[in-house]
Amino acid sequence: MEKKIGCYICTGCGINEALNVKTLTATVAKEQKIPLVKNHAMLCSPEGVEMIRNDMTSEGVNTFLIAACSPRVHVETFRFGTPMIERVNLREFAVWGQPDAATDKDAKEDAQALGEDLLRFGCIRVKKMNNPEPFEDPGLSKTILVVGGGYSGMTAAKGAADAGYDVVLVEKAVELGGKVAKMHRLTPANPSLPGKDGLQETGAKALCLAVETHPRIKLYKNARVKQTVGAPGLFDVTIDQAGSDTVERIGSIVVATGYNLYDPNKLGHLGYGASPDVITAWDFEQMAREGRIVRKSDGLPAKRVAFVQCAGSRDKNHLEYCSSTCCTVSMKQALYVIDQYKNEASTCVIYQEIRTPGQLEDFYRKAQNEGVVFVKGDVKQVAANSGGGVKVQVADKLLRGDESMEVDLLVLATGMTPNIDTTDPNVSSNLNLSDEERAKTVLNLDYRQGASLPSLKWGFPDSHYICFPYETRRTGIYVAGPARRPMGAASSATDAMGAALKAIQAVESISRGAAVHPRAGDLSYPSFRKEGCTQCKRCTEECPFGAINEDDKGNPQFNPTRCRRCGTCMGACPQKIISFANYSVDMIGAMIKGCEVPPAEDEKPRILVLACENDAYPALDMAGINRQKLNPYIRVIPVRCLGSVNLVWIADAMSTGYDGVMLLGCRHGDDYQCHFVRGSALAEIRLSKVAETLSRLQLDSARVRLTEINIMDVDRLPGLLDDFVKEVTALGEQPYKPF
Amino acid sequence: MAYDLSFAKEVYKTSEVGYWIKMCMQCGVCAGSCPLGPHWEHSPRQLFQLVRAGKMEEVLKSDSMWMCTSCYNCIVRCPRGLPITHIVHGLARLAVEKGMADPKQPTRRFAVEVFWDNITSTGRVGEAGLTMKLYFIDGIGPGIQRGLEMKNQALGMLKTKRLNPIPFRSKIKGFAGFKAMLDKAFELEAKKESNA
Amino acid sequence: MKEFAFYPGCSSEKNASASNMENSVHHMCEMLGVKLKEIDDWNCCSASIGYAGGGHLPRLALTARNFALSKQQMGDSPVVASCAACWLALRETNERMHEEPGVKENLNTALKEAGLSYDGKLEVKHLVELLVDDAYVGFDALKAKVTKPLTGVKMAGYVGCQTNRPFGIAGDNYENPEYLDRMIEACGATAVPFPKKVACCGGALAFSENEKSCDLIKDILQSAVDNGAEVIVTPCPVCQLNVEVYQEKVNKLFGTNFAIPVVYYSQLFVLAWGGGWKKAALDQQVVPADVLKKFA
Amino acid sequence: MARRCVMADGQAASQTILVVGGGMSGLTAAVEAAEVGRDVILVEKRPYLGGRVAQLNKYFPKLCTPACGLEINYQRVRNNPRITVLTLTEVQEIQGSEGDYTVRLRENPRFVNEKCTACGECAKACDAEVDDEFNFGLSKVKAVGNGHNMAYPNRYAMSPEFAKTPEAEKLVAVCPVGAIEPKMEAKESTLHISSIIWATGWTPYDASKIRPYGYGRIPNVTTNMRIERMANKFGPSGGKIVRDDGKEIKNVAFIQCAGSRDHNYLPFCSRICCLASMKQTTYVREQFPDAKITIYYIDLRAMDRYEAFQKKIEADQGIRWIKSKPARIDADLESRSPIVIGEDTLTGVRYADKYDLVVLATGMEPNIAASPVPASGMTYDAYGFLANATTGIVGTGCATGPQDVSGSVQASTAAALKAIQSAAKARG
Repeated sequence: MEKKIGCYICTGCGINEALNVKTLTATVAKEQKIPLVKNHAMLCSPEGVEMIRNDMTSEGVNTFLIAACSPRVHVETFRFGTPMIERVNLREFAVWGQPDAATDKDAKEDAQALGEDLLRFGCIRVKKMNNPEPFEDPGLSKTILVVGGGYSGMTAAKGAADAGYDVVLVEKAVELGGKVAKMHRLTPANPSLPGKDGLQETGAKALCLAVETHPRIKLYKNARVKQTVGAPGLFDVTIDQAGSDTVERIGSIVVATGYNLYDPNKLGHLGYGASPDVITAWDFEQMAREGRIVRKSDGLPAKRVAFVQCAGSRDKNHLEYCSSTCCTVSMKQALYVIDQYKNEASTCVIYQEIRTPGQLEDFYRKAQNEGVVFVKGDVKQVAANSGGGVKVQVADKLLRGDESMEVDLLVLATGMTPNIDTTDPNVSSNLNLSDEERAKTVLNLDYRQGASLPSLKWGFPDSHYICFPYETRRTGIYVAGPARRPMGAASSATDAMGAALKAIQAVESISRGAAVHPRAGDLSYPSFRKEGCTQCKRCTEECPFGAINEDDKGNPQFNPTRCRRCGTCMGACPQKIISFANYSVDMIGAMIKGCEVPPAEDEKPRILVLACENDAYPALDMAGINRQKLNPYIRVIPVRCLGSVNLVWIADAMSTGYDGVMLLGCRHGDDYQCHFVRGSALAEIRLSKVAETLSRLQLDSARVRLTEINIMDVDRLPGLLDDFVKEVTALGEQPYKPF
Repeated sequence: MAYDLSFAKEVYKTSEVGYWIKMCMQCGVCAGSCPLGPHWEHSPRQLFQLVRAGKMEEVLKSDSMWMCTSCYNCIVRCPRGLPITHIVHGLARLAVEKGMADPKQPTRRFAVEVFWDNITSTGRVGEAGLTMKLYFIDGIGPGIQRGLEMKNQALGMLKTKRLNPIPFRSKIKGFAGFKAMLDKAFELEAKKESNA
Repeated sequence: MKEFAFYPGCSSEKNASASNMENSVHHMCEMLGVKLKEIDDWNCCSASIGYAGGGHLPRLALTARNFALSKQQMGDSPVVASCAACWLALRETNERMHEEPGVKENLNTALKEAGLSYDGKLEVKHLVELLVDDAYVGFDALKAKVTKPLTGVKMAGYVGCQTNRPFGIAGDNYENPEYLDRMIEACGATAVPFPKKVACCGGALAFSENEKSCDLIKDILQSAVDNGAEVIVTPCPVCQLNVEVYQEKVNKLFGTNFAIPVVYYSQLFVLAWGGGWKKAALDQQVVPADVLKKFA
Repeated sequence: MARRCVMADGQAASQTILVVGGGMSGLTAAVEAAEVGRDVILVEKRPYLGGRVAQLNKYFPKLCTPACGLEINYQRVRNNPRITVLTLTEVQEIQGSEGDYTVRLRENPRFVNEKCTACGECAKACDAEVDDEFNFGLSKVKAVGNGHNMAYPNRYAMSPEFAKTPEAEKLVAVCPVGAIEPKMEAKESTLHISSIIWATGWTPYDASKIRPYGYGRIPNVTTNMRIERMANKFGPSGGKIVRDDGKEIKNVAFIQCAGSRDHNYLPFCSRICCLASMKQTTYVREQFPDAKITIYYIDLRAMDRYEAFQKKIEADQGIRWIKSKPARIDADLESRSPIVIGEDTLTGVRYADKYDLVVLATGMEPNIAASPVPASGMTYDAYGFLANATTGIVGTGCATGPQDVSGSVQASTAAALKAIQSAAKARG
């Protein structure tokens, strides 16, 4: 269908007073050759919208250029059932952001020039914009693979199946159930609920049965994932069940492989190995399950039991993190002893901090009420007693001295480690695993950036984000339960449901050809012109999500369903051959060049600001809303992510005569805020190499700068821009100015 | 050996509301609340942890319980709802019963040797008798000395008709029943203890 | 107004340490028309010091007997107490009869020996609770009776412990109760800020370990004086006694020079209502309340 | 938000999910369900979304701004035609059962219609001020305004009391677009819904109830949520942590479990306060590099990988950690500085330490305790938190227990699945 552009300029909210709308209209119609331009006194009113809608039927308008207010408002007002729409932010940038234009003639002139340039950008963008065709593939699957048949995995599988999705569940053991099925009881999820304050049945049997008999769940027990090829919606997963391979077409994946116990052999300082009566919490659980809490040394009843917290956890020599469940697990286990030996039981928990968050505080109270004694202190020495049991010396912090106790069993509440393989994809050695090593990984991903999931810290593939805890760096693959972060059964159940939802969301989005978070719903995806490729591999290496594989010759192989649409590949490509239907190097380049740069003698500098649309652009917008004066010489072009900034744009800007270029993006480094993980970090790296280009052009590298901005930097942003303009102007005349 | 729970269990069972000791989370609010803080050796929370650690001697020989003025600051502030004042009173009583309280502890002497006798011998406090007995608890000599120290206070009270100079007072009318009631109460209390 | 059962307690007996309270309370109630009928043959509650000699049950039995007598004599009438310790013992006994397992049964077994019984259900009121409650008296009525406002006298309202914790007067904030200051203001006097408002005077320790108690009394006196108080007002007989009578001892121990009168709220009311010096029992002060003389 | 509850794609109204509460939990549940392809109605009783999170200055452990994640979520809301947002709206009554609920809503008047462009002329002309709830009463705001500068939707609203006054009528003429309507009335509507997600969040515990700490009585005793507003550069003090007399701050104390883990107040642990105070030490450190900081705590609860954040804060040598629940706070009347009194339980030493500022780390009171779900058959725990036992009506976030942000998001994503399951059952 042929593109028919309609441009609508709103004259309300002071636009008409501040700007010469006639000239603006002429810029669009005459200069930019978009003949259909209309004005309206309040474009967002029902009448204004009606005017546009009439043009859809009478004029066949299918591409919209709305020159009015910020794209952060009235999104639903200007929704015409197509992504072919561009908003020109006249109000916030050229009116509200230029508060002195009403009184100052020069300022008014500057504001007018700004408004015109903004309109030019908009015109060029809509002209270059194509309607993105959603990615389609007849082979797309909505089946969800769950790896791991423990509590988390079963919950995720059942959760997705109950919502109407087919599930393939792979469990390496012969039976479902994982660790929880081997537990005696569970800590109550919410002990403050009526009648739920005590130990709870695990419910594992019922859950196993529900999963085994669920018509939508296909079960592979005694099986493992041998290889995962492809991309979300199109994964071909080879499942090895007892030596025979089956390939399943999978849409998205939940990894719920649980945890391992920290190796107690490393805990000699806590007495492990000193006596058979020093055991792990896991071994104790097994004893309780069998109903016989006895000394390992001689089989006599173990009525006096002490539990040592942070056994390996919160310890810089072992696990630096808190394993989160040990406090309540020990309380639970102390209750086993009391349950078995009643008034003869004598239990004590040696702790650092009691961690019973939320309503679990009631479980702490419950344990105390049943008689469990809590001792804040460090275990100093553990020795076997000749008559069985052990003698424990504790540096007692509350009694402020060393105390000795004799117990039948000393139980070490060992921490948990993720039962998953994760790697740092930025470490190249991870990319060159042997076939044997690859085969040992949980998913054995056929990804150019490695077979494993990227980790965050300590081997957990947890999300870095507070607001988006399920995000991983592998689209369509979500991790649930203690494989993601240390957590107990109740949290794991919730976590598994959440991960299942994300997996469902992924397959549904993919079925519509749409992106998932953070550009949820975006239908565009990168395409590339193979003949221009030099096999430099920058795109395959830099994609934060490992979306691009390589063929034998080093050509990139795009996987649209792995893609988050950040455009980092587009920014990386020196050949400028990667583009989106509605976002390309050419488009932004043309917009940059579309600015009307005044000759040097006008002393009106021009600064190009490439602003990340997630945080930096809203900050600029907010400054306008707050009526803060935005430097009138800046020309803002929003980008999807600084990762998508191609260096050629800087050359474009310089050759057009801009005095400087400023990149505004999110914080990078350890506490990065970039929603595409590495976009702003990569932009920084690329910029460090731009000096060479600039010197070739005989330009000072100080003309280009990357500044980290978050949305709250509204207050300092105008000053930052002013300073940059001043500094750049001080560098002297930009030699590429038009005459 | 610490943290042998036999003493703790005895306290839980026999001492007045002693079972509440289980619930202490060692936050220190009681210690910070007590007006006698500068004087005692063990704060309530420390006593409780010592009970749980099985340190019977340290607890019952401590003079800390005897410092309690029943101001109830600890009770109203305890985040775990422990009736601390009563627990401390209970421990003091336990120390008396087990004969472990320091015989020289002045408040113990006043409470056990003077006050209780004073009120139970007639049914009501006889203030003059109470004061005299307290002063002369160590015999005539120290008694006269204490009396002299407090002479002005006593004189002031006498002058304002707030001290009856005659130590003798009559019993309440229902004294026989009163006595029988107390005897029964002691008997019931002892039964609770022997059940431990 | 209906008649209330009244438990005066030992210190309110004739010629006892709080007879100034009792005398002024008597006149105050008379002027208000509040009828208090003393429970016949009541016994000591053992206050805050009975624990060591009496332990748990015998101690509670003392108060249970008083309840039982009241019930016998006055039916369901609330039991009113003017003494802090007596009131507290009543409240506590009721509470523990309900909350602690076995206490109610055991107490009744003991009471049976005296031919008595008690179900733990009598309502307990501090006399102050009648005064501050509009349903009985209320501040408006207290103010309305004032004929000789104690204008210009600065007073520190010393609430102390046991009328305040753990139960509190009519649920007032136990860290910063306001009823006493309001009473002072109702009499026309000025209530000064008083950080030691709810501090402990040492209670019975004043007997056994007087120096420790004097330590606390000194801080209370100092704070009152520092804040400009000319009179300390209290509802509690132990507070009154300790803070008034040991001033001389405190002066000796700490080299201070305190001579500040310590009076009961009831004395203030009688005075402000024109009852005069004697009815207010202000002739029974060890530290004379001369500053109030002009209102007599 | 002009849109009414019109369902996209003609999806049967009975498969629509209702989300109650527009804070982080509700927002997440709404966008997560909508991005699966479900129609969602999100109701919020305030004039804007964002809930408590919008009041925070920074998140632990990354010390990043909550506005960033909120902006992304607002974008997701804006860009998704399946989500209908109803602000100033409360749920009156719920009838029916899983898959088929009839819900009565009340939309309270905003007194400003959808023509509002947030130009601010009305606020400029308005002299009347009201307590600024967003800043916990630390400042006053105009009786007509947008709530706060990051508010979404950025549309003005008028205080109902002010709307009744003649001054309000005067503003009608001031508005250039005719958006002011002081006579606007509440509207009731009825919806058919398949499942409901209850995400009504929490309120900071009323610190004045913690009597020994004298909040409201003793000068310069403040609360953690007030510190969040003070430290926020768009807050009432322009980002400065201040005393009431403006004197320099050299010595700050944080008191943990102020109200939480306490049977007199909130018996449960509020989960976030330890980490919140650790975070706030960084605000103090940033503004007062030489300030001494003391944290009074019972147990430090930096669960799982938050442990690393605790380690990071522990590296600040200017912080004293005292394992003690302070007994009380006294006022030093002369210096207007609070004195914290208690016992250090690890040394047995009693302290009475004076500070320039004391921050009470108050906990979470569940809003649902005061405003339960107006439906029958719901189960609550001892503190009024919603049990997750009922299918069809799913609690999430702090409606079910104290949660941090990422825990709320996790639970709300899970809640979205439960709601979708209900719809799937309704479909048969």
